Amino acid sequence: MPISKLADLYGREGLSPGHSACQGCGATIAVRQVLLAAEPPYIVVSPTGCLEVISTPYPFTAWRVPWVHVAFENAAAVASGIEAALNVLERKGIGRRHKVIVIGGDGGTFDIGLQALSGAFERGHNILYVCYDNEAYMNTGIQRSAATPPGSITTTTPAGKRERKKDIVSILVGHGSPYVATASPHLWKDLTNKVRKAQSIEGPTFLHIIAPCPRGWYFDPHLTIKLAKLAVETRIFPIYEVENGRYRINYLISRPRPVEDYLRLQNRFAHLLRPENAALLEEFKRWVEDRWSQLLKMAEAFPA
Amino acid sequence: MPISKLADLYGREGLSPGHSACQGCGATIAVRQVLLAAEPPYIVVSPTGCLEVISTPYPFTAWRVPWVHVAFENAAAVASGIEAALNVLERKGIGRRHKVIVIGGDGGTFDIGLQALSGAFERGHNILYVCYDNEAYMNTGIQRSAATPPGSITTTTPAGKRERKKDIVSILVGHGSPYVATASPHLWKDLTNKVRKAQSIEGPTFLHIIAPCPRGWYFDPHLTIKLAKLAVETRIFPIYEVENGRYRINYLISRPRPVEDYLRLQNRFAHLLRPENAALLEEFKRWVEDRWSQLLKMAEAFPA
Amino acid sequence: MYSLASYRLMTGNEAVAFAVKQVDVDFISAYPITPQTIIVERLSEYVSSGELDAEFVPVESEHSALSACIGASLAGARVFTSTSSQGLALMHEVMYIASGMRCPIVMAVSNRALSAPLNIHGDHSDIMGSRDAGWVLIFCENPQEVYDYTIQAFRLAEHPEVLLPVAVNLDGFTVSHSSEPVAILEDEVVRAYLPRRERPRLEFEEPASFGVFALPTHYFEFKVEQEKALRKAGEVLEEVSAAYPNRSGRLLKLSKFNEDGRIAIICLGGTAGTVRHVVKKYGMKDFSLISLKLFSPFPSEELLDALKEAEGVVVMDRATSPGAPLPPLASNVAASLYEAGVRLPLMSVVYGLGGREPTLKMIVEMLEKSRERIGEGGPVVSRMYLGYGGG
Amino acid sequence: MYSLASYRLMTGNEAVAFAVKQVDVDFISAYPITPQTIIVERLSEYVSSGELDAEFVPVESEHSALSACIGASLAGARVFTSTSSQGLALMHEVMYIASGMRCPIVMAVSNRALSAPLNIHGDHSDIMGSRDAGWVLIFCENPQEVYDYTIQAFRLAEHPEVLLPVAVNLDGFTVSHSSEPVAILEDEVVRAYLPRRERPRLEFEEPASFGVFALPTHYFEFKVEQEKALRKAGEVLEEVSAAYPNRSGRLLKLSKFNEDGRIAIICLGGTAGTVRHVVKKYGMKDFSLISLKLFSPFPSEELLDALKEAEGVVVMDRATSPGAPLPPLASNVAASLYEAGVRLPLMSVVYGLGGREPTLKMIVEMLEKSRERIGEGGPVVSRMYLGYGGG
Amino acid sequence: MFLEILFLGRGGQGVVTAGRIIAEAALRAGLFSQSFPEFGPERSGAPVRSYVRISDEPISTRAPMESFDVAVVFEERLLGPSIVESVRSGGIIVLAAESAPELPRSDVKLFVVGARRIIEELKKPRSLNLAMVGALCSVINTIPLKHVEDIVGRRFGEENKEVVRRAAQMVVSVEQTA
Amino acid sequence: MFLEILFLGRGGQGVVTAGRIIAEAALRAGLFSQSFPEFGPERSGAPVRSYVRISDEPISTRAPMESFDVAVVFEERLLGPSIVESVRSGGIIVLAAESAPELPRSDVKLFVVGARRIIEELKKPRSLNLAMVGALCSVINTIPLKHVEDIVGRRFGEENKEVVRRAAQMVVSVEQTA
Amino acid sequence: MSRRPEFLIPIVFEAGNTAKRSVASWRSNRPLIERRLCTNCLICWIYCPEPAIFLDDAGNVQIDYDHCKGCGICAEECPRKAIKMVVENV
Amino acid sequence: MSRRPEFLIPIVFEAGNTAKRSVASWRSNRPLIERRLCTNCLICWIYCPEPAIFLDDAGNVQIDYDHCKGCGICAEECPRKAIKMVVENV
Ligand SMILES: Cc1ncc(C[n+]2csc(CCOP(=O)(O)OP(=O)(O)O)c2C)c(N)n1
Ligand SMILES: Cc1ncc(C[n+]2csc(CCOP(=O)(O)OP(=O)(O)O)c2C)c(N)n1
Ligand code: SF4
Ligand code: SF4
Ligand code: SF4
Ligand code: SF4
Repeated sequence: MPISKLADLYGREGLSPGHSACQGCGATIAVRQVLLAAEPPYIVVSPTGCLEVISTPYPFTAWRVPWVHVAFENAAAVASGIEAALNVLERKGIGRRHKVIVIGGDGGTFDIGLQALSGAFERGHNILYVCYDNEAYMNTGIQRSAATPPGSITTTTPAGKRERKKDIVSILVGHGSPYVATASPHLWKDLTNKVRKAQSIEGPTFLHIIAPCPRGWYFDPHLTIKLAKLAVETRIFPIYEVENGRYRINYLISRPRPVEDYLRLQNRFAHLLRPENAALLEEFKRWVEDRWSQLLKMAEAFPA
Repeated sequence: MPISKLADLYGREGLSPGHSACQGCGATIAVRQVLLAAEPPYIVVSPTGCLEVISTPYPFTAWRVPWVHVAFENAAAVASGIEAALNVLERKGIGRRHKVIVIGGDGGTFDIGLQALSGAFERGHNILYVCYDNEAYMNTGIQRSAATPPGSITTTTPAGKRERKKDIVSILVGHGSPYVATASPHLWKDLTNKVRKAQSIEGPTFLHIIAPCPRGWYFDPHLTIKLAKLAVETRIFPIYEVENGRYRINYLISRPRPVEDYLRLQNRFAHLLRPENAALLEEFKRWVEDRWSQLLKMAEAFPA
Repeated sequence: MYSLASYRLMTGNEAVAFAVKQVDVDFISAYPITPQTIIVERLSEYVSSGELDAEFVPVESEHSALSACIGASLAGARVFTSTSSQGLALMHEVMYIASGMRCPIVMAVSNRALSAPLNIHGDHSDIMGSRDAGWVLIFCENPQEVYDYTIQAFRLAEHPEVLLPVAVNLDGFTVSHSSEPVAILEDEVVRAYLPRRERPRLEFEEPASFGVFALPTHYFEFKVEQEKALRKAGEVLEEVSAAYPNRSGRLLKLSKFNEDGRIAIICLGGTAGTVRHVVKKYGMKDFSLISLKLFSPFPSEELLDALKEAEGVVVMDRATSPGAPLPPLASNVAASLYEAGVRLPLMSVVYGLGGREPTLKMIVEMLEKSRERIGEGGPVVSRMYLGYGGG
Repeated sequence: MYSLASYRLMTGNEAVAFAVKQVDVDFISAYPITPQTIIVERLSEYVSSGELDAEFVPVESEHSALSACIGASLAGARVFTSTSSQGLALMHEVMYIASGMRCPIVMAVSNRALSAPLNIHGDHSDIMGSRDAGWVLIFCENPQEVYDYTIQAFRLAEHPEVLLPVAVNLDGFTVSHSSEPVAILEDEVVRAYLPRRERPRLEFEEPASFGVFALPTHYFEFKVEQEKALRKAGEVLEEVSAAYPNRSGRLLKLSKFNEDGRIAIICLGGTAGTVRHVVKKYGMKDFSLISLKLFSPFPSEELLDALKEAEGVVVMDRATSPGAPLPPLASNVAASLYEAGVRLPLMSVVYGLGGREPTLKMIVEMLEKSRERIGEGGPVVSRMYLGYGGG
Repeated sequence: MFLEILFLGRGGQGVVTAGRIIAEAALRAGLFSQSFPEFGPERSGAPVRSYVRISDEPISTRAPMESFDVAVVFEERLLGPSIVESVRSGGIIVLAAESAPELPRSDVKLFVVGARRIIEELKKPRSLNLAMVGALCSVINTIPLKHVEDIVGRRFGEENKEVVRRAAQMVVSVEQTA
Repeated sequence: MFLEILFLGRGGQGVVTAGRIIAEAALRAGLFSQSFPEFGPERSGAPVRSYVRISDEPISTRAPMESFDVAVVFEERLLGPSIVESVRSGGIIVLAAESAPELPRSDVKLFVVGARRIIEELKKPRSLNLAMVGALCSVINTIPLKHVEDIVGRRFGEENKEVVRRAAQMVVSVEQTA
Repeated sequence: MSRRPEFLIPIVFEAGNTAKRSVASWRSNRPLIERRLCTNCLICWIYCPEPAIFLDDAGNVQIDYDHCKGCGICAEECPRKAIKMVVENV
Repeated sequence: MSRRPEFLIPIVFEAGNTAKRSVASWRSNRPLIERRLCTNCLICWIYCPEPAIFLDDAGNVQIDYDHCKGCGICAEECPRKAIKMVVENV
């Protein structure tokens, strides 16, 4: 049943306070929203990364739901194992099915965990994979990932990254996933309803959530939600869903805000706004435009 | 310069006879054609698999060109290293650039090598990745891969594979590759010209070649080329190319031959033709149709 | 009393698969690699035909195979996997995690040499390269042992005081592909031997967090606790094997042959059979054979006991530890002797790398050489590459 | 004669990066992991700023990092990588291949504990878990050694009689993150010390096939040849270090302190400094310290020589080998003693797992305990967990 | 009794299965047996071997076999000099052929069976290996043919029993003159 | 001489840099030094430590520091009882604060510096750590302030030298009464 | 059917027990709710990363000062500007 | 600047030397070219997996019987049906 107001979510908290995320961590907001929406029974799997490190310093855990971490590169494989095992245990009458929800960072999803993810999707496991995307390896101190946007400074791209962001949605649509969507924590209603929807669909589904990171993007922590909003409204992070190959743009931004409004607030992009780097800024804009127009074309060719 | 006749290729052999491929091995035919077309200087990298095992039993090698094998899952990473290293060695005047050509099987490409492949494409290395697709792990005795078509029997799918074939072309187009194409050894002119074209494009390019395998598909070795042709003419293996996201279908099969003509010749599909498995056959046909119509739509939305 | 179903001709790989079917595993995930692949194939068939009610997850790599097994194990399933060589090496990281998370996974390893150069034949480099991962390591001499030990491995792994993964090793090809008669138990007998036991698992009603982050304040204790459990497995094994219905199939830490021989040959896996054959056939009474079944936890005590009367010892390693004073098995034997204060002439033999299977002649040569080297005031430690053709 | 550029304050990680910059590597590929990450970051900066003319390939995993390094090395480049813990474990398979293909890659390892449970702090489990991979293994006590040994590692690796990869180990955090004064050489001095040497490489004009498939007919010989080269590295090291311009920075196989102490403490890495501090500060003349710099090839001879006068030995392992009679370093020491026929009381100490860094008090406690256990007719081998809080 | 047997054919001809059938038949006959293939990557068309040991005592050796009591060769082209050499003095060669070739040794007994003709006549083109097992069984005479027939019947269908039987009947000893 | 110093602040305040500056200044002054951060994952906002050893002999120990000669505390809220406890008898606490808190110990010298005011006035909001290093340097009096100024000037710009100088001037000793 | 082993095992059985830890020391700025402006709309709650916002028995939004790290998101996002951040006293 | 080391190293320096090995024993059937039908179009060559087809000095297509495995593709694909497969004699 769809979520229409915050009261529908209140009291369903899956994460406890007292974890050690940075002040203003966007990833934690995203994860909270996912868990508020998720329907029991479920099990959460996380790869190594900020989320895992901040939430489970033995003998503590912030998780109020069953949770497991195994390593950095294998969350989707672990999830496959849990899902399949519970299938047979239910069949044998000694266990029951749970929806398995992976929640991982962009590094564990786009890079080192991509193969396990691809394998799990190809085999068609009944899992929901959620990627909170803070656009770099934050846990190890802000290194480039395949999700880092072009131009962005990280500690391994001191002059700004040259490559574009890997288009994980297209890649997973290419895997034949029945449901792939993007979301932003500032649009909590959209996000939580997408979690419900994804969870209700049999097969491997994917949710890509933008998760501003004050530490890694170098911005003041009170701006987290603001930045998520700007990412969407500048068309940098389009909000859409692909159901069985059919595209629906959930937030059609007809008059985008200038990307500068977004870039300006973050030190990782500071150099892009300097006159000598006009070309880089252009490159960034081209990337945003290319993706948006590609998306429009797909939505036209494969309408929902 | 384009290849127009066989005499353009004769005498450019990169592989020696005396290797130990099975009688009628389609992969070897494909690889020969790739090497006949490739322009020097280049270096070939192969992951573990039939090709590697049949070509280099120490103290022998079938390779007349520089070749290296490191492991099963890392050919694209090895290629990245060679490519990047030769860049700097050329800059320093102690080496020169070579085009790096990976030639790997479907297992080493679609499954265990996918992450390295994805990483190399994301980073934009100047390599040509060629996958000879015999649709299973042949070297270890015919096990399912993500490239195995639905319904096909392998030793790990004794009742036929349930999942569809992973759409590697879409996935790599999703990586922003400037050139991704399919080919078949029976269309030697198309294949060899695609090799030339792919090689001439800066950045990571990909060629997906169907490679019938008498041992793994259970057919009589003299039928190898026949089967490649049937795969194309039944629309099971469409021949097309995607240049900078724009699609061109090179062989528009307007009147496809019945898939049964193809299936019948191979024991891996024998069960599909039994009346009790009509549903499986339907499923197979649906897969072929879905892919073809998806391809047509893409070619329409993103025409070359 | 027990009842044997019958004898069947089986390869080592088939014996594994058959045992795994009988123990009613719930979950299998594995990836093909020679010479282990047949195990995976047979199990796929059992699952596909309905003979085994289990999920078989054909993952995209060995790293994922063991990862999926960990997930399944934590979900409460009885779990099996198998691999060889490069596959095992690719699992290396995950092996430590499986033991650290205390998952009673059973894995068969059809041992094979490690690349480079690539080689698909038998040796023990693969498992020896991961011997610190905290698994129980068992070695089998023939398909019969493979069958018996695989079944016992589950009971050992799942024992509440152990809760550790167990690797059952069989020599690539020489055991994995050799068809031999295997005495098998009835299905019910196996099931009765392996009742299900409770352990913590992932479930919504009792939400716990698995695989947490341990600061320096706690890590050391976890690791010591784990090491203790591994040592405990040595004791538990006695109970596990004593309860095994087929008396002659019980997993003892080591088996002895011709105990009175003054020179003891210590050996892991299939080659022990060849040595036994030679000693018997050529009547080489000088030699006793210790076929070690348990490598980890290393049975120092039992080994020392078996060596009580020996005047010298030949330790056969089918792996090297390049750069170390001695290869793995010889190193453990030397440490045990050192600790016991026993100064026995020790000939360390490295053999069979990359499938250089010892011929009878080679074994005879080794025995003769050991006679020369041992007992004439020769060096305490001497070394030999058996069957090596180089300079 | 040589000339030092100056002293600089550097962490161990920074010392690695600085050395790598000076040796003019051509190619770097690595993946971030705590506590090694700073190395990668500094090198990215050097490359980005143009201070270092090299390709930096930011791969998607450690398995790919070392794979890319192999490719680059075979293409003829001078290659560097670095990692820690899970990253090293993920490279495990590829490590054997790098040595088997005889690639002179230098890798820095900021040693860290292995999961599970996850822990980001220092211990030597990571490298010890891959100690059979055929690499030269060097351990550093402080950033100065890290700097000096990294430079020498390249010369050793690339020596035509060696052609093997070298791992330079520095304790995670305590060395990798500790800023200390480091005497550095002039760039030209470093370059002169490391001339480029030819070796077979991938090129179109001389097409060769690398990484071929070896049947049982050849594999054994390749492996023995490789083992010999590793042993040879021990000899070559003497030439390599003798040529090193900064005399006090030469990489000796081991360094001794307070040689007259009757109980010898053997130790790898940073903790040696703490032991030295304690022995000095508390005037514990009873104890000598052997800080081992070279773990593989293991310098048995030099070690035995250093132990000539000892009445007992304490071997400090910052890793375990669960299930084995002794942990890795103690095992090698015991094997060496056994071979030499020396029966020295040996106390095997496991310490510092998961970053449980020994305090001065803990070291004192260990020394006192060793006095009790050694030399009063106590057991030949005794064991202790240092700083362990459990039962 | 301790017999070491070689089967030599081509990838795809069921050489390994042949070895297993005879080993299994031995087991039924109350003997001990061991059977293993040539270890290595098998490619269709390439010459392939398998090995069998049969004994009245438990078999513990896993040493490679270098010489044989019996060599069963599936095709005349495969009977090269090194194979002939590898048969022990007094040993046996069983060859699938229509006529008998000359052997360079006289201390070896040669048997020939028209196995290809048999399988053609019985329309069992993929059963060459079963014919060879039948012939072998009849020649070595230590295992009742019935066991082989039973195994073949159960595993490959009743119709194949005839292949076994026919081959066992048709195998003929060839007198050597060399 | 053998000094062990603690810096205590928050993730983002440059606690680790502070330690390095003083260690480097010590090096310039011909002393030996060692500086290392608290080992562990750092999160913005969380309390963070760094450690320095300064000596006139080479430093070989890498033991963790459990008590200190000097504790430099970046914020009054962070000066909890365990920190006060960890200072050795006769040791020093340097605290960024506008006014002096009460200490439960009298065997420790407390110094206070209005570091926040200084950086505000000089419009260097991110230079709290530099101020603290200046104050520390002035208090321990074993390293010429000039070295600190030089390092800061070179690494963070000339303008920041003033932060260091001002803090060094403004740090005041507080007499304890407890 | 979960059974806790008697030995140390790296599992935390007490779900959500970080709630027992205070992270108040992280905070430099403290959010204060101006009760009269607040409509209890829960916007602050859905955007809090901890969460350190809860409804009291009376149904009023409150800050949990043991767990608030003072990031200021709530103040920024409150549609009624009912929260302001003040410098934390010692 | 490649230099071959003096020790055994798993590199094959002699490119393409499998050509020195015969695989003739693999063959059960032998392709025979009927010269009068053949146009030397090279179709058989481009599809041969070995390759065991070459042009002789006279420019005529020939089979290399040391390397032909007898798969029959050439016979199947020859547009002129110029190749036929015959059972191999011993
Ligand atoms: C095999 C392996 N390599 C590297 C690491 C180190 N590591 C842990 S988390 C992490 C980055 C995580 O990045 P991401 O997935 O984006 O999550 P985030 O920390 O940004 O939330 C890295 C590199 C590891 N744990 N394991
Ligand atoms: C890590 C690892 N896992 C498994 C293997 C075993 N293995 C070698 S090749 C191969 C299959 C190759 O399949 P594919 O890539 O499709 O090539 P093909 O053999 O079909 O040509 C497998 C499973 C290996 N070498 N390394
Ligand atoms: S670094 Fe970023 S993602 Fe990680 S805890 Fe801090 S704010 Fe959250
Ligand atoms: S198994 Fe298939 S791909 Fe491999 S060599 Fe034989 S025919 Fe070629
Ligand atoms: S394909 Fe036929 S006609 Fe053409 S060259 Fe070959 S044999 Fe001659
Ligand atoms: S039969 Fe096959 S191998 Fe022989 S020449 Fe023809 S195509 Fe080539």
